Amino acid sequence: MKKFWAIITVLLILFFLGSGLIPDLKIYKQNNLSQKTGKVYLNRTVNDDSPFKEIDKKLYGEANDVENNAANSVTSVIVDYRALDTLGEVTVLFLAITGVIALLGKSKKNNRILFEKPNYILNASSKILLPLIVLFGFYIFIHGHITPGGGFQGGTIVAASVLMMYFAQNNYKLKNNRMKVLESFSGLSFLIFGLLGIFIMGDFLQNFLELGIMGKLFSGGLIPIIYILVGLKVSAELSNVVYEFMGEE
Amino acid sequence: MGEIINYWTFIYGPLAIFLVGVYGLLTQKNLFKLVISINIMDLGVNLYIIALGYMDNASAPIYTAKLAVTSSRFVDPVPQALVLTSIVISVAVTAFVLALVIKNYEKYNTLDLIKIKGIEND
Amino acid sequence: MINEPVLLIVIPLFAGFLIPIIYLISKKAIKYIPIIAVFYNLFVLIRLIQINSTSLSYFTTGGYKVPFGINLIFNSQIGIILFAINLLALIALIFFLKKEFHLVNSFAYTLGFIIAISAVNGMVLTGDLFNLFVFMELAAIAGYIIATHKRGYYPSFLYVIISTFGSLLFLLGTITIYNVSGTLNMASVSENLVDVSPHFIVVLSVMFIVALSSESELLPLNAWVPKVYEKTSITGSIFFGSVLSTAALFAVIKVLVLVFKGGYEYLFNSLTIIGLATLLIGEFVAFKQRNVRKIVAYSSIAQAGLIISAVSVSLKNGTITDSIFNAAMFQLLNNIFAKGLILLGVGLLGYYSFEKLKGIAGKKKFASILITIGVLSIIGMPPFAGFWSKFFLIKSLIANKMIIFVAIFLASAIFEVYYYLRFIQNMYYEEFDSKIKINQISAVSYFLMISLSFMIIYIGFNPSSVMKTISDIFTGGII
Amino acid sequence: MTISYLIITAGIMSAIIYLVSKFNWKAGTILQTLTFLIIGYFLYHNGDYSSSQLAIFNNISLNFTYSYFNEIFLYLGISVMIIVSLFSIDGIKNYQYKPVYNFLTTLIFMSILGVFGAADFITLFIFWELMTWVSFFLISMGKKYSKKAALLFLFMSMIAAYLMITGIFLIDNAVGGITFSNLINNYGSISYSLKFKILMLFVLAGLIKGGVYPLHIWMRTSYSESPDSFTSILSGILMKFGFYLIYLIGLFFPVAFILKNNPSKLISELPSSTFFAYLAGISIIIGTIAAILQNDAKKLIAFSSVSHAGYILLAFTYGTSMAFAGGVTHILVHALTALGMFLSIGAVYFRTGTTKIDELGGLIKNMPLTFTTYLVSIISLAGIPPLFGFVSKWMIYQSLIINGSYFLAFAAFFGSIGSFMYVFRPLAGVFLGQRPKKFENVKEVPFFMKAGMLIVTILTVLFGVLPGLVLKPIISMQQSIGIEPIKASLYRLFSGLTTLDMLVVFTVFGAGFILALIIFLLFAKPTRVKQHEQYTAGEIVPELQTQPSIYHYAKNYYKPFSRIFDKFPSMEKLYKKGAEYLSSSFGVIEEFFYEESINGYIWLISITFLVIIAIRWF
Repeated sequence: MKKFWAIITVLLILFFLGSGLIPDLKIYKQNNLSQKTGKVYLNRTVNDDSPFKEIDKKLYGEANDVENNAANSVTSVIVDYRALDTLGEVTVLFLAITGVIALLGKSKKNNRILFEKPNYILNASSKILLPLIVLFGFYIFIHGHITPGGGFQGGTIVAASVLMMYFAQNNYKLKNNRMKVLESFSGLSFLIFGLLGIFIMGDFLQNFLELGIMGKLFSGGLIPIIYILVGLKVSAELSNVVYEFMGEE
Repeated sequence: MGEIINYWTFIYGPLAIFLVGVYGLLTQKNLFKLVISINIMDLGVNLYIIALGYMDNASAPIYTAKLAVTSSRFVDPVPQALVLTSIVISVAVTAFVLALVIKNYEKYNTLDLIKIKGIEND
Repeated sequence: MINEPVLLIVIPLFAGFLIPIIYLISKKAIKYIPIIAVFYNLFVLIRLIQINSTSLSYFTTGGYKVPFGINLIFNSQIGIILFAINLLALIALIFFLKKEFHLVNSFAYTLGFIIAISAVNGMVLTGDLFNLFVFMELAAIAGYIIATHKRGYYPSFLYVIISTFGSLLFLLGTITIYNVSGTLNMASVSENLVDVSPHFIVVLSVMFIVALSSESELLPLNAWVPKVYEKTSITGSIFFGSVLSTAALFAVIKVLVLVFKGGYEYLFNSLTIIGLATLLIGEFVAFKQRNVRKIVAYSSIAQAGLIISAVSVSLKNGTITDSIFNAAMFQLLNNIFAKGLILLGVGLLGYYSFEKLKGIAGKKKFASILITIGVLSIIGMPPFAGFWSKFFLIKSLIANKMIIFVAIFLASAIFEVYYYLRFIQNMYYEEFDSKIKINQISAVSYFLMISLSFMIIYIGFNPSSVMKTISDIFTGGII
Repeated sequence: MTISYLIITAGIMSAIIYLVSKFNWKAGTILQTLTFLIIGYFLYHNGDYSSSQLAIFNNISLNFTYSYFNEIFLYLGISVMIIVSLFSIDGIKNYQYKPVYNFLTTLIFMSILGVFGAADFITLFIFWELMTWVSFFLISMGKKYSKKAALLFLFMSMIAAYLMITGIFLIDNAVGGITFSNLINNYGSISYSLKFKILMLFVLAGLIKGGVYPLHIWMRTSYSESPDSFTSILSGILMKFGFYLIYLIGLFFPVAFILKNNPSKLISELPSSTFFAYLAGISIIIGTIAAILQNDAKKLIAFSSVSHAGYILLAFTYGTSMAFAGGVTHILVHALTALGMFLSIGAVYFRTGTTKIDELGGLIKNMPLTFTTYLVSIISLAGIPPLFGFVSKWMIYQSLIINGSYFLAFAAFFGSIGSFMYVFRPLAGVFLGQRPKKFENVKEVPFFMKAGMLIVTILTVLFGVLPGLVLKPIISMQQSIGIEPIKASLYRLFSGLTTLDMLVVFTVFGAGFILALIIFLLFAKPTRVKQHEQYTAGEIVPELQTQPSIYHYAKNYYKPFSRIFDKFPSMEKLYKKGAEYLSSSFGVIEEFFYEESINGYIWLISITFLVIIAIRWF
């Protein structure tokens, strides 16, 4: 009976939510960018006088006078325009991992969950795959500003390699202290670059490097550096998560 | 007809997923299932964010050599950036709450909500 | 010297990232980092308050113009409230390092605490909806860590579920607002949110009401509060009672003022009703309690309800009714000190149930007197700070003809006075049970309590100066 | 020295007195008495009316005044505090928290100065609140059940305070300021309905504090359980705060303007005044009946206070110039007599450790001065000539008779007759009759307690003979606000009907008393009656009862009378039932909102969500 009422309630909420929102959400074809922040971010016209104007200059491969020229606009939003969010985000992850360690860390005695006879092929190939996967992860986050991907994605891939190692080899164990140092180090560097922005340019996390040309690896000023740091941090953090949950009493 | 289908897919779909999570929270008594419900809600919200950023005939907001310049060819990058943050936060919360579930199990030897509440109130 | 409010967020974060490295070198040395960081924060704040005027100013990050980049809002009044919050955080921190450091997983707890301070500052400062979400989550996770201390796993789990539910709704609302108004900046949202249907506004408002009620301890989502308060450590209770709840309330008020100020009457009416319901129910339930922590928890809920309803009443007409709003902010400020003092004092005595606190004043006279000052302030007795905030609130409400509001407020205040003084009476006039072990209270702890009660008495004798400094938080600025 | 300085002095002295008392409590109490005396002297010394400000707050200054309308109350407060403090030099010997007691009573003194000396409502409110929480701590120091009594006191006082603050801000809104003078000047601009609201709020607050019938519930326990010397302050002054408030509002609110046009009406401009007059009548009757039924001497006096609160309220609502003066006089009368009664009962408690009438008896031989004080006080309270109480009751009766109101006149006379019944019982039960064995060696109280009681006795007699001493400031007050003043000289009072010459009355009664004394000494032959011979008088012998107290003749003294009222609905029980119901419903609320499982909370949230949307939607 309770379930029936739950279904009714949920459906009612769905009705009210949906029909309240839909007429105003202008989705699909009507969804236009003309007055949205997203358009300004795409045009890189934030600091212009009239930021919503339609621009016609060519950016890719030429631009070097716009305010940030990461070819990947999503990256430019994450790491530059809304970089404070990203700082908070990596800290959330960092803190959550700390909490997990605090909860689980004491109860186990340096053991880990063992699996029954890992497959031989997996076992053997994992050692070959590990550097490749890590390399791929690094590639993802180093190229975050010009191709799809970035620090979080790359970090996850690196952490996935750790997970793979845990599945493939029963005697594998992550050296989590090193990971912690890496985590802290990259977090600190993130902040130091941010503070350098204040010292040099006057605003927190403001770019003070050369912007380069859009589409080149060395472009976008601080963006690739910070994304690399984020990537390192995320890979360290997620590896630590794997380590903690693989621990056993 | 096409419009209606799009409403269903773009708004009602994610909201329905979100509300499946709510349904789980309303009815489930198992701590782990509650966590799963929260995760389903996360999924719904993330889909909703992405759906709202969608535009017809537009591509991923990445400048490449091949595409012409005008920004109206790209989808809105902001929801995509936000969804990344949202995902990361939900991962963090999930990790923490799962650890909490483990500790709850260690302490009370059960995952049943009612039983835990009973022990807690004694 | 850099005078950027963003330092208030960055410095504690820096300390937080530094802690794991230091921890590997020396486990004891991490004690000193947070204190240095918070001291530095207070120092920065003093300078910021001196430099900034009373008008609201925006501080950009990343060098991007206001509605587009993430911005922080600051003026000297917000500085005062932040100062109080950071002061309480410092007190909790000093107490923690002195007394509870060795009892807990010191690493996670210290880290959680220092990052929580950063998050709390961020919540108060930020002028961006999504950024607020991030900081709220950060503070919430720090809160989870602090709440799990003393093996309170179930309350913590409850807190996580409820808080996550709230923040998901908040996210849903935020992204909807972005889709409609095209921006995430709180101030410009209200300008762009014009041609939408009334149903849309209702759905959006309800989303925000429910979402914000978890952090601000409002009714449908505040069930975690008493459970968490009860099960956490002394430091944790001060953190939740004085630091996090204040910052969350302020953040909620900021959202209401900046985003919804354009006369969403239905939203504010519903919020007023919910706030008053929270007030009444909080006081009623607190009336039944015989455990000081729970009493403070429920009374904290009630106070949150009062402040939110007063603020929403003041915003109802589309503009801010200054007098009510300022009185509510004064109440918020007073609660920080009074609640902190009570929680710290009772924590130092070491017991929470009425049974065990019986007659303890005979043994711990000075501490009991200080607790009494806190209690007398929170129930609004002259000549302490709380009297004036209640006074101004009633005055301004009656001046705006909110007689029913005043009636509900005063009716609940009678209950509040009753149960708080019952607790005091229990401390002074009952027989002390000689089996109970009396805790030693160190000079540092006394110093912390004395400084808090000094603040209360100072405000009690100087109400208008404080009122003047914290008034006009959101007016007279760009908005 | 203006009042603001006196208040600061009192505040500083409270700390010094606390420290001295910590060192030696007796020295502290003596210092307290001296402080009160000196402050009183300074107030008297600068006899001119003056106003002053205390600007420790930046732009909220506290205004004080020493003026025609409050001087009599100020002196009343100060003298009561001096007497009680004098009494306390020996009287607080058995108390547990002596230094704190001295500290808090000094704060009470400060709040009395503040309330009576206030020139604006905010100042009055601040010191009123100060008085509330300080009294709370003082009452809690008392006997076994004092904690509950203090909480009840607090609860009712907070209701009164909050009613008052609401009224104060309504005035602030209406006339743009909270000083008394501002109110007088702008009274005309307030609309009728607002006037009514404000008046109701203030009068209700005053009634709670003054202990008028349905709102009196805090008095019984607070009086009986609080420390004895504080009970005297409580009934002597603090209860009078309520009537001071009604007096003020009667004075400033309608009076100043109505009286000029229509001298016979005070509060009666508003329809509520009839209601309050009848309330006062009910209060007199119920207070009297309840007092008759009490066994504890302090509770008995508490209920007598309820009935006398009725008299004061009656006088104020009734409205003539004479009644108004009578009301103010009755405040003073009741302050003095209640002081005398509580001090003497306190003295008995000091020596015997009980105030239960049926445990005591025959103390007249051991404590003659205490007996005299009590006797004089009850004679005055019952309104028997030639003492002070007669004067005020005479004034009230005169105005009742002139205007002809039967129920009220009946109530007033009932109260007078009833008060013979109840005040006689402690007299007979405590001081006369058989003395229990264990109290045979009881001594009279120490010197300072005697001194305190003696002063009260002397004052009661003196004001009875020379009422002009008290009436003179009342007359000048009436003159300055433009009411036609009552006519009185030092010992003569004139009403429209008749003239009262207290000197003659006193002479006649004095002569009669001496005559009776002579007859008693010459012809009376006292016989000793054994206890078992008297307990059966008119009563069924309870079998198998072996407790000695059962045979005390004060036991079931008014049994036939109390049988009449056995089934009478009790207001206190009603309140108690309401409180229990409320308390259990709070439990249900807690269960519902805070003891659910997670599913329950989500249900709550979903339904809230739905309700808020749905209301707006349809």
